[in-house]
Amino acid sequence: NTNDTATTQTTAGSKTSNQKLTPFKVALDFTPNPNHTGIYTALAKGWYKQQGIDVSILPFSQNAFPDVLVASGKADVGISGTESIVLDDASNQNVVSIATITQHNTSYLVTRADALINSPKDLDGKIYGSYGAPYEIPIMSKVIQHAGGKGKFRTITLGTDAISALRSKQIDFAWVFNLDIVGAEHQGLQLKKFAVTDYGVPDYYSPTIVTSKDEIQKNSDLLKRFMQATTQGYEFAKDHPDEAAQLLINTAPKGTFPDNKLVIASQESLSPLYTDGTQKWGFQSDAAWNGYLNFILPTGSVQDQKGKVVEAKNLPASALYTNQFIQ
Amino acid sequence: MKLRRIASYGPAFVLAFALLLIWELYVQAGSIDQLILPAPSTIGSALLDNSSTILDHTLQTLEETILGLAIATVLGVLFTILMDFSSWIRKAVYPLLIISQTIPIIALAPLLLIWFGFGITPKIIVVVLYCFFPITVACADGLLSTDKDLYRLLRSMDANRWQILWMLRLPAALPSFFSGLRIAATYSVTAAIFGEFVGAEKGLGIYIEMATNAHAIRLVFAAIVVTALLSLLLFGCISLIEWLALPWYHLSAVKTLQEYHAEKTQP
Amino acid sequence: MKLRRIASYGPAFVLAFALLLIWELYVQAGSIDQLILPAPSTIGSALLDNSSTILDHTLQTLEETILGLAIATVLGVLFTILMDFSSWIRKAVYPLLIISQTIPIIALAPLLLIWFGFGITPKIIVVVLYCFFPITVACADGLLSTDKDLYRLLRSMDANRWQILWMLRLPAALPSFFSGLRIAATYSVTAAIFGEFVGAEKGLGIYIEMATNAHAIRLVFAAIVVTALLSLLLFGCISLIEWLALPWYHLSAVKTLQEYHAEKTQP
Amino acid sequence: MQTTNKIQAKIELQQISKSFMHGKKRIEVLKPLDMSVAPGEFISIVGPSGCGKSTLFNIIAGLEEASDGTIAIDGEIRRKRTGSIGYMPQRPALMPWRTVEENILLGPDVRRKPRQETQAQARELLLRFGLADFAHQYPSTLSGGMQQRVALLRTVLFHQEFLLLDEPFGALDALTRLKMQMWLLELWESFHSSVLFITHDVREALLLSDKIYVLSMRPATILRVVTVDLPRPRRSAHLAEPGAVRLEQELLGLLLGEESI
Amino acid sequence: MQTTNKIQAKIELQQISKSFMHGKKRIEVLKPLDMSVAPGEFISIVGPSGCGKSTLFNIIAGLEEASDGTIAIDGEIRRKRTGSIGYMPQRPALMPWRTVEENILLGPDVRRKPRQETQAQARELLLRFGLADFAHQYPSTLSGGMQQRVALLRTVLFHQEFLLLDEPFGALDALTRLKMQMWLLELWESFHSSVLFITHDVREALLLSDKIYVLSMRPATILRVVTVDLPRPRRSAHLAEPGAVRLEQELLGLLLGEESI
Ligand SMILES: Nc1ncnc2c1ncn2[C@@H]1O[C@H](COP(=O)(O)OP(=O)(O)OP(=O)(O)O)[C@@H](O)[C@H]1O
Ligand SMILES: Nc1ncnc2c1ncn2[C@@H]1O[C@H](COP(=O)(O)OP(=O)(O)OP(=O)(O)O)[C@@H](O)[C@H]1O
Ligand SMILES: [Mg+2]
Ligand SMILES: [Mg+2]
Repeated sequence: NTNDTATTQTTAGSKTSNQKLTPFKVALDFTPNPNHTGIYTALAKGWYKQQGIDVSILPFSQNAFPDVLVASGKADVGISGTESIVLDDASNQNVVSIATITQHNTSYLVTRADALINSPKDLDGKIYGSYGAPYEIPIMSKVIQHAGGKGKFRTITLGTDAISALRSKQIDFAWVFNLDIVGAEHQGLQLKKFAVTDYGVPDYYSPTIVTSKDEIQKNSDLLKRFMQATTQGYEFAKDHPDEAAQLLINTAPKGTFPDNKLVIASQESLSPLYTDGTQKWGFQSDAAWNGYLNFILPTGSVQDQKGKVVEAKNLPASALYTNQFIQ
Repeated sequence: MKLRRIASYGPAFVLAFALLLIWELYVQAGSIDQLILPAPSTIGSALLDNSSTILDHTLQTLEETILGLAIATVLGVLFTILMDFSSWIRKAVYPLLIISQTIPIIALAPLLLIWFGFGITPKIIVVVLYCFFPITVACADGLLSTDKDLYRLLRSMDANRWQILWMLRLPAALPSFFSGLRIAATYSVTAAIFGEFVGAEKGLGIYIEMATNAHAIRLVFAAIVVTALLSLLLFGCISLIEWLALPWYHLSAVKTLQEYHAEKTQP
Repeated sequence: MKLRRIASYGPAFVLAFALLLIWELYVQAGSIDQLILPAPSTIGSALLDNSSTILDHTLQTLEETILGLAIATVLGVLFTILMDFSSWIRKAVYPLLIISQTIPIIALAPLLLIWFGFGITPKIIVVVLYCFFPITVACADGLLSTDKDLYRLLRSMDANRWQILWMLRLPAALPSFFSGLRIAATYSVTAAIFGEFVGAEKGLGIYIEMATNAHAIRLVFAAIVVTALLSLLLFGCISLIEWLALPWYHLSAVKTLQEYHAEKTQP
Repeated sequence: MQTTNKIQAKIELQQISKSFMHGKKRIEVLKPLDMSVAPGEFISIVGPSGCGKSTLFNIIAGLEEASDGTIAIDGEIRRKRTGSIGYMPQRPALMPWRTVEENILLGPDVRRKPRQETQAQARELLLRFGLADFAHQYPSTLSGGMQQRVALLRTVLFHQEFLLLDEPFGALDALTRLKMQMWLLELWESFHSSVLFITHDVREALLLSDKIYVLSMRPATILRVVTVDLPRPRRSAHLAEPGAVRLEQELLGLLLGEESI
Repeated sequence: MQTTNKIQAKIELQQISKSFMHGKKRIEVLKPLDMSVAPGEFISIVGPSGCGKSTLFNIIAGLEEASDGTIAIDGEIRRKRTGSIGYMPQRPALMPWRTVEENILLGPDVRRKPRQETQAQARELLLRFGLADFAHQYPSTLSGGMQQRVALLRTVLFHQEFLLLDEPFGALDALTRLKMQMWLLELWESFHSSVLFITHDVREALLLSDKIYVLSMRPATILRVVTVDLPRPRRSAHLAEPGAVRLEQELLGLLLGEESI
């Protein structure tokens, strides 16, 4: 009998608080990882609730881009990246970046540490393990050419991750995030890394938080509140990497992180990159966006729905992002 | 009696054990990176260490599997009967069924998510999609193999087409049906895992995905071991049901060559 | 005669056309984002615009498919015979075969990469892995359904087990075998595409992956259309071969209920 | 009309012919042929193996289309004849997934009669013909003759008014056969059935029938129609009467004389 | 040893018994039973349907284990008897995927004899028994009697020395049956075969055999062994001789008197 009343009370209690909360869905670009720590931190700390938002993080879908979920209104925001947003716009998918998670590009061209490669220029004629995205080859070529090579290499499209292909020595180089490198090295695979931004590739944003234009029109206030809590989360994670990592581990679905030490190590490597001290967390500059657009569009790898190459004049950076939700 | 039954699977255990041993030695000898192929012992201990988490995910997957397989069975039989109804329908529907088998999950996933969200429905749909087809093909072929004498007998009694279906053709197609069901059951667990890749909070597929992304290959393999066991279990269940459901069939059909040999050399 | 045959597929075309029309209208009405589900017309024109590229990828996939399916058939029959040889082998091998069907490509891919690199071999292995199983199950079940009278007759002639297999049980299992082969053929193209996900330079799988990452959904669907057509083609070939190979079977088996109906109402 | 026309035939075959295609070759099996069975008449058909007797039965039962000709039942030309005839095929055709009793009850099942109604009758027949022990066995464990008996019982439980029996006693020993024959006659009398009966045993034909049709070798024509004038109810002893012996000799002469194979 | 012992039996059954399990119930089919066939002897077996005749043949052919007892061939107790006996089962058991000719050549195929050797013989037999037109047909298009003839030809092309024939002429008309009987006798004489022959036709048994075993109802025991003293070569006319008629009456009496069903 006492039990009974207790349950009723809790349900009643949660109901009243729920009534005020607006549901809000977040689509991830990958299984939970330190790129998402700010969101998980805000969630764990109850900061979204404070803003009157009931955030639920959608399960990661291997087969559906967050862009698609956001554009079709199945998610309010998602995690994506510059490359993807540009492709979205080219194909008329209405997706807008509203914050960058890290201020600088953290992607690297990597080779095995034991490979006889000292500079990307040695990679001519070698095998590149690709994800199958159209912008990879221009970027990798740029890196090699910048280092003095010809930028001609063999491309194998992988369905699995590039790290295990490197591990099995079947490919010579790959393009990965810093997080992947931390993971690989944590498991004893030593890599040589070349930051793409050091080799003439513009420093563009990846990953970023995206939403749709419709959402901005309809729920601008909601987005603002969401971003406020999210900013709080990333700021906290920046300052307290270990604690934030622990919050990520606790809040993410059970079984996400088999190795807590790796999460903490990754978080420690990523936290300092959330901001660079010059800007608020999440702030995006025209320069970064134009840098990427000016780099990628001339390569012809961005095509519209009819299969026509998109030109710069048809794709202004201003349409791709907004800082209106950055406090 | 029961002990004997189990003992008769001795060879299976011996062979499995031998293979595991070779695998273990191959990995231990350093012939392959444990991060690509972990040793069975590593997998085993990973399985034990994470058993409660894995169990949790397993139950979710099992639910999807069983529901999906059940629906696939019903649907497969319905399709069969539908196609059997007229060769027009058959000719119109069969190609569509074949095409349905060629749609990759990559194209289907966004549609499923948009139409059905992240609940259990899209997973069940994937399982159904992957499993109804073997049942349909096998069952349809089974229906075509009806004995002509029996068919004429029923016709002479003016049985209508449904009676002929129900009294003659379906019973005659049962062995084929079980063949298809066995194939479907084997695929069902994998199909559920695939369905989870569409997007899910829980399940072996998600677990595999999380473990892969965390580069915890031993856990990937631990989950695969569970998948394999589930598949074996389902396959075994189907075979058992067949055995119980078709007493007449085992009377009139010959067993393996082994039995022939046994009969010949019986004391 | 031939024209008539083709005309008899009229309903299939009508139905397919109707479905395409509904689909087209659904998309054109804006009920769904073209970036999730493109209209058939969009897919069609994408297919035409990119036909030479797609053809190139298709030929690669087709080669993998056909080689894989051929090897799978041989292997499937060999497994069947092996398992039939003794119930010990059967009990030991069958579970392993089932387990083989549950290994996800995600775990297998790195291994295949290490062992076989990026050539055609790993793709063929994947096709074989996905296709031999339905053949084995159906064929094994077919072997078990041998007529007891015929079996005894051959035994009375002191036919050895190979003769019984060759003269009686395999011919009797052929209809089942074709059932399994039909299922396998349907899966084979998809399996090849899966195999390409292991890592490849060319092939429909790679094309689909690239198109997905380029957010060119219309091209993804164009590739799927090709996949579907290939699967239909293979399925049709198998059915044709069966028709030619089993003249006796079509004499002694009943066709569909439709035929029954036709017979009854014949002028 | 129905009331007065007493001599209207139960079944009347007119100019029935049949040929089969063997690959490209046409094989003529039945030459245009007339036959009629009066209500309550018992007619046997004898003829060489492979001449077309079973084919004729299939045509009458409505399982096979005649190449030409018409068939009238009760004076009415009927294209659909299935259901109104109890047909026992030459091969027992038992369903392997039904037990003996269930096989016998197939007819009532098809007719959607509740089983209870006929079950008692089925059990009694099984007992009478030595099959009671096997009622719940599957047919694959039965001997050839037992299967034949099951098939006959099944036929009779389906329809008694008009029976087509294709060598129903071929696999039975003398005693069992005699019992079955007597039972069949009993049945025939009590239901006033019309029976068409294929047999290779001339004495059996004589014992049972009112008329015997003798068919020629393939393509089958009617060689002779013999009326059997023995008194009813028949007993085996009747076959020893001079008239019967003469008939037997005549029939055998016809059959053996006809160059059939 | 082999040379002197002329009266050694071709086959000798000692205390052969057999029972089947029907679910949990044991059904006794053969009571311990002795039987012996001399070389070149033609023995018929008659008995009620379901008494165990086919079962006995299965045991002799080595297809079924006897529950008890031993079988000696040429004086030697042999556990493995398959291959040394030409066995024609009660049901034709033709392979649906082999044409008639290929079915007949099954035996030589199993023996791995080149087909040419026997093909001519097969063709000749097919012609002789009215099956030449059907040589390249699949068996499902044959009539019942034609299938039976094919099965018999197959048996004889496999092995002529020792034959087990289970109702080989049951589905044949008088003339075809007579022709086949005469041919069988011819064969029997020229190969000096030993034959065991199940039939339900007492006259047939009398026409063909040296001895007739009469079996009782199930569980089968040997009721009587009758020696047929008619002269060889036999003709149908012999059956009209008083001795034959008396024998026939005696056998029928045995069969009909025995409460079999
Ligand atoms: N495989 C089996 N399992 C169980 N019982 C069987 C099996 N085979 C035969 N029997 C039983 O054995 C008995 C004898 O059968 P069998 O076929 O030998 O009879 P038969 O003398 O040849 O009869 P018929 O003249 O009708 O052919 C029957 O009661 C039958 O039911
Ligand atoms: N479905 C069929 N296709 C082709 N030919 C057939 C078919 N059915 C029967 N026949 C042929 O028709 C002829 C007559 O066959 P049927 O079965 O009517 O003979 P039957 O008189 O019953 O002989 P039996 O006394 O041997 O049973 C045979 O030559 C047979 O080969
Ligand atoms: Mg016939
Ligand atoms: Mg028998």
